Amino acid sequence: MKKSTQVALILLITSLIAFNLFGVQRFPRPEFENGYQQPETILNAPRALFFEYFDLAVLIGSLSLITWLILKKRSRKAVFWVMIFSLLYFGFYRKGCICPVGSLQNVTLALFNPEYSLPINGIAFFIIPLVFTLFFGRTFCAGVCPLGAIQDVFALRPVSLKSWVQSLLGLIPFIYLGLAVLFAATASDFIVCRYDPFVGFFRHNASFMMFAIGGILLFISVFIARPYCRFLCPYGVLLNLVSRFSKKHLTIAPSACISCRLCENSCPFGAIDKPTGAKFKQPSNVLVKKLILYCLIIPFLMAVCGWTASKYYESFAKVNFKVKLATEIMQSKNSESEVIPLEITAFRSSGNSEEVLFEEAKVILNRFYLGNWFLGGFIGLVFGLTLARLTIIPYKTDYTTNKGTCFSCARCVDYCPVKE
Amino acid sequence: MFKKFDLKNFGTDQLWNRIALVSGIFALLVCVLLIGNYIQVKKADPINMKVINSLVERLHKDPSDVKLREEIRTLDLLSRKAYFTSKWQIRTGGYFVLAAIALMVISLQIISYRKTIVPQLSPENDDNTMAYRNKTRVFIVTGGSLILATALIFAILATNELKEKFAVQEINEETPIENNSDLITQAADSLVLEIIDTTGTSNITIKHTVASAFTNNDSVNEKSAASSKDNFPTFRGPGGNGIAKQKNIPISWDGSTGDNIRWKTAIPLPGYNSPIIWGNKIFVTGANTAKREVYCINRNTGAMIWTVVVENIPNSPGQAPKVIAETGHAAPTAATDGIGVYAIFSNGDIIGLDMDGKKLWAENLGVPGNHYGHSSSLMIFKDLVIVQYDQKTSPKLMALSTKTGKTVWSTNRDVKISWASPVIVNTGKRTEIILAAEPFVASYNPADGKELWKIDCISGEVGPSVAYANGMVFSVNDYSKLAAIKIGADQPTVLWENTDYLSDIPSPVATDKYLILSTSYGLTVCYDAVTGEKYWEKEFGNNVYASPIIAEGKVYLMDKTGIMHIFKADKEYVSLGEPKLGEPSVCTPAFTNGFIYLRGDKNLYSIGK
Amino acid sequence: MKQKLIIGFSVILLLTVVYLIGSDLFTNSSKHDENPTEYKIDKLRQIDSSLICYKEINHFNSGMSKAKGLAIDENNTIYIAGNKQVLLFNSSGIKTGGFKMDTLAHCLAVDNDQIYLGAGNRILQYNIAGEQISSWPAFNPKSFITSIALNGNHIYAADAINRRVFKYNKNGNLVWEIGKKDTAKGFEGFVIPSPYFEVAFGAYNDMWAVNPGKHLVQNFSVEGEIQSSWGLTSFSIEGFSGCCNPSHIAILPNGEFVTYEKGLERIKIYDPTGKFRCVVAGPESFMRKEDLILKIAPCVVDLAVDNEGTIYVLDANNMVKVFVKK
Amino acid sequence: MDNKKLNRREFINKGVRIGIGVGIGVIGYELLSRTLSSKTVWQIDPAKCIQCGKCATSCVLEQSAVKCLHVYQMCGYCDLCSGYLRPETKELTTGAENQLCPTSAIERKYIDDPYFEYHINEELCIGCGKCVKGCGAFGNGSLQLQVQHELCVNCNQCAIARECPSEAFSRVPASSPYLLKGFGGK
Repeated sequence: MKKSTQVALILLITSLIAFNLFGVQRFPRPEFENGYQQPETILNAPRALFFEYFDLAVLIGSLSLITWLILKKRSRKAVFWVMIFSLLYFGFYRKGCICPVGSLQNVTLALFNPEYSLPINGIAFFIIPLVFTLFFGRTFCAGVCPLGAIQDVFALRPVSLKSWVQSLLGLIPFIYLGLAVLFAATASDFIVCRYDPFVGFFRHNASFMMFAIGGILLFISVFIARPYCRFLCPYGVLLNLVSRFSKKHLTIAPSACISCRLCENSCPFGAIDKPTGAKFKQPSNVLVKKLILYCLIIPFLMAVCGWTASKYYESFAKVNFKVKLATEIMQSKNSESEVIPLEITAFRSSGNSEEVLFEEAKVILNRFYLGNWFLGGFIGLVFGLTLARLTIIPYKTDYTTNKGTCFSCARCVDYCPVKE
Repeated sequence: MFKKFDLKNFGTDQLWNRIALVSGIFALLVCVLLIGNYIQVKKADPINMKVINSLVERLHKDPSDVKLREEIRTLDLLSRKAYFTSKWQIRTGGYFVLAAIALMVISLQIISYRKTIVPQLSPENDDNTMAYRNKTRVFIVTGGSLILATALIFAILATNELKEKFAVQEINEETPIENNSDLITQAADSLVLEIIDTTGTSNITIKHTVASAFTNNDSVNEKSAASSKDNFPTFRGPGGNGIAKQKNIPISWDGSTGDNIRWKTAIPLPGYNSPIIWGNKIFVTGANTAKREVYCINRNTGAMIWTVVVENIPNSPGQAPKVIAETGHAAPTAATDGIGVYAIFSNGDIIGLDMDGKKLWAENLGVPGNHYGHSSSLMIFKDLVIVQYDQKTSPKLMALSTKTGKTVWSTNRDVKISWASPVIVNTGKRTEIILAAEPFVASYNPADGKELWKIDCISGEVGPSVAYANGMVFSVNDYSKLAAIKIGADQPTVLWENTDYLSDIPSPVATDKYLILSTSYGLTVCYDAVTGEKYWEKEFGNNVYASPIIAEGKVYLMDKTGIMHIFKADKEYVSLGEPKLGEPSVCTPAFTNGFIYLRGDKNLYSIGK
Repeated sequence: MKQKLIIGFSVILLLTVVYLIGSDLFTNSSKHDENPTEYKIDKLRQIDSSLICYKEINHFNSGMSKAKGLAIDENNTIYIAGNKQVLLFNSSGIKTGGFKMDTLAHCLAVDNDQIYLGAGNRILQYNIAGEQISSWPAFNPKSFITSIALNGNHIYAADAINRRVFKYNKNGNLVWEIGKKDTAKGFEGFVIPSPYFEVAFGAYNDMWAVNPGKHLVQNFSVEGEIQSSWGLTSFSIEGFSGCCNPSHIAILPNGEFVTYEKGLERIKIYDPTGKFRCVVAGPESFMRKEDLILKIAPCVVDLAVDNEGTIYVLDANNMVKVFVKK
Repeated sequence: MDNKKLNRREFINKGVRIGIGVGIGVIGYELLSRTLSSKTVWQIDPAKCIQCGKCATSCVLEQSAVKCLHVYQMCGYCDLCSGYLRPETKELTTGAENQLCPTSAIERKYIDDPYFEYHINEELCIGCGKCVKGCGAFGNGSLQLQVQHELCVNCNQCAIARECPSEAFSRVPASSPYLLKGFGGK
């Protein structure tokens, strides 16, 4: 990789000032008699800010391009090549960081912790794909996201999943999202980044477990297309929700659908809704009854799930470094074991007060308690709404893409006999 | 499309298939090699480092060993080479795998690209939509409720106590601070301004932590109040007030069948003192005329951790004093503050041991002039051991330093001999030591021993300690009376009194609403704490020497035959169980969360699962 | 059928992934791996307790935030310099006086109620009431005075930056400087890698300077001629370890040397010939157990002895610890 | 009737869309109002670093981005360099048995009696911090562990930071990306 842009800085003036407090050179420079020149410590500057903006420009450019290719050109081939580009640029060149999927957590952390602020790039990477999705559907997923791209190239022998399997597995991302938000809001961990399965491939390095997870997912991708996007990705949840209300969206047929059924099995992601026709039309009184039923069930579900989750707040909180440390310190006091973990030794040696640590840990625990209530409530809500959605069958006469789950990959377009 | 070059005509499917196959196999092979390499590196690298290190150590002992030096150099070179080679291998291998997989994917993509799209019509009927949706619903409902049910079960079983534990730890934190300032004070008798400052700050911290721990006006010793979740530091619980904060205390067991008995450990020497608990350690004492011992027992296993024989104490009398059998030589319960454990015996020997049984200090307070035998238990306030020494001549209340055993203060009391233990409570405004002996119930400032108040309301040979709840002190003695004393105002007043049922050994216990009083002849009575109205009385039929303790709103009362009477502290007598220990017992129980510890005549029991 | 198998297999794999992630997140894998490259400094810091021949009898807080220098006068009054002030204590640690000034002094020496302070590149003279008597011009703008000693009518200042000991008379006039390499007289010059450079006077008005880069304590005549030197480079107890050691010395009335060695944090006694005698205090006196493993910053700031042979140690927490013979 | 229904759905869609748009806008505005002008990068605070060796093993990169930096201005050029030589070494030579560095990444060069220059070969340095501890405890502390920004990929959550027992990692502004410790600094 070229580092031509890297600038070698000489030791910063500020640090020189630090050594020269009181106008004294504190470190007696040896008296060299042979004219030896002291070398300077070379400090390489980080990637220049310009390139961060360049990344942003690439993101906007590729998003615009792919949106245009999907909605106007309706070309799967072109989408494929943009996808390859993104895979190479955001994936292998930029090593998978920064990505909108992870930026979700930075945004959460910033929203919950006023003292944390994130650079403009972090905000932009979170918001721009959402805005594009709001207007044009999930074109970001189609070919800009490197995580989607790496799976998509492996989608070689896709089989279609039964819709109930898909619905069931489709609940996982919601839980993952809830957890990611909880851990980010409590400033505990960025779990989406920690368990990003493909970033290891982009960096040619990861722990064995992460390689294994990534490898398994890529292997699954051959048969179940894009498993991470469909059944894990927490950012996908947001895009899914937003996309349902998008202004424009990829359609299978450029004009009216002729219901030829040719596209029925074209979607590897099971995102084509079949026409339901008049026979599933439910009388409105039945619908109202169901609606009332769910209005009662959902709050109950939320309460039960919330209470259940709230009982686990301690196990969740132990993900947080401070809580973990406080717990370990407490255990070490009660146990007679001689082996003291390094963390405790480091903490004690740092001279910080345990009292303060315990106080902080307690605050974090309280946050987790509340957070777990919300998490449980959220999961209950998702379950309830999923059930409700399944009872109500929308009236449909055409083959259409499911605006929520469709990745706008434009595969189905090639199957449609309507070309104009 | 492409005119000159078209993938559709480039190579045959068969060719691409073969390429894909070969590159796939290659990638797999390299992958396996890489994993092997990875495991090897993980294992091998640190070992070499260790070998070299040990060789170098050998060389340091014999610097002239040229051969050894050469060996180290070769080994070092080899291991470093191996390290960097394997790193290189992994890197290169990684690129090979990447390239091979890329090639495989490209060829497979080309094959699929060249396949003409054959739209398939799904054979399934449209009607399935509805069925699928129903199926989905069923699966979500069953799957979801299964998960929820398991989660719920575990949620109910889950104990969340970290928060409280942290609070406990915070309180315990104050001890080192005190130590520190103490050391400073001792070091420089008259103080530099700055030092006073330091002491001042630590005082403020202590006050602060105590205040935060007392949000609900708990009526127990400050320091132990917070630690009560885990520990049971003194007789009748923290502060000696008969209230335990522990939860999930078992209500059924059987000593003869071993049912719900976690362990049982024989205590070598007899003693009527009760177990006390700190962390994983239980302490009891035992003594006969010849020998006095302190025992430390592992709370989880019942194994004896250490035994300390209390001997060679300066001024200790050669002969044990005469005591009656019902008191014995080790009646007072020991006390612990997590730093040390402190025990007193019938001959006036008092000892401070650290948690590992190392002697911190020991002395003899003078053989107590007591015709039954000294029985008042020790209490702890901050870094003081509180000793009630109401003996025949010069009765007094003393506070010894937990660190040195030196008397910090001593207050003479104009009373007759008494066998009651001090009770240390926080009355909201301050912490007081409350004691009962003929002729009065009196309160002392634990910091300096100054008398805070006293009220004449008791007489005779006082055995029961007082009980405190919600601004009320309850004192009782046989052939005297039961008095409910309202404190808080400048002068305490007797709110109500009663002479129907009087106790001479078991101490009463009180909550905000109820006063539970047991008599040594086995009758238990419950009064309204404020009005003195009697709610119920119950005859157990056996003598009772142990004091009742309230935990989770349940009263635990051990009778002399070893039957534990568990009933609700409520308006009605509701028995919750009468489990048998299978061994006579006169000792008050001790608790930790989920467990109860009982001392019988011979054995110490841990009950609970 | 085959398709169903593939789906089933893939779904199970997917759930395995979910399980793996979940279990990794929630199982508290507190793996405390051994560090193969650990530098086991705590082992080096171990001291045979039978070698310890002094005991701590007292300690007191200087009440200063950046205490730097410690000195004791002939009446056993303790002077502590630092944080733009000088404080006086009696031998039991009770503050008896002090004054503020406007510079941070790093070292000081006291004689006849006159206080000489080394503050950067200047020597300042104060009387006990806190009045500045004189301020001598800097010999060199880059100088950094790390130690001052008084003898008779002369003041000796050790300058770590210039690697010189300067001898002044009481009017501030330079008498001589030593430190120049003089191979003819067998003097190699001072090697001073960091600002630890001490000068002290023994009971017989013998002048001693530390050559910390060489682990030597060297004796000079009042004319500045090198007389003798002693010192051994070793991690074992008899020697000096690391670089810039001994970083502080003081000389007892009986001519024995008290040395402080940073890094291993040990204070030791050497007899007048430079033979190791015993240990005053090991690292345990200044460090908690955790610090023994991790702490690498020096714990002792300065040391001094009174005319009864009591050793006073100023530590990095601004505490003075007092040691006497067992 | 279908048309009406369609229109209604369109209307609802539009309403929700505007709602989401406003929501995104509000979040964006809120965050932009306190955004950082510069980006931030990970760095080690040498004052907190305890040289536990996790930097060598926990980085997501195969060669850790944490390297030992040599601040020459602080170096004493000692012959007996406690960052270069093993403790208790008797001979001050470059022999493998005397070298502290497990990968021999420190190069020693004679300058002038008795001074030696020490140079870190970053290709070989694995960032274990052994020399840093040796130099810090016995010497001037001129060897310090720092994240080398030309190597660091600036992960959203630094893997070493998560493992760091002394919480020495933090994000610092990219404009001053190194945290070097002066003498006696805390």
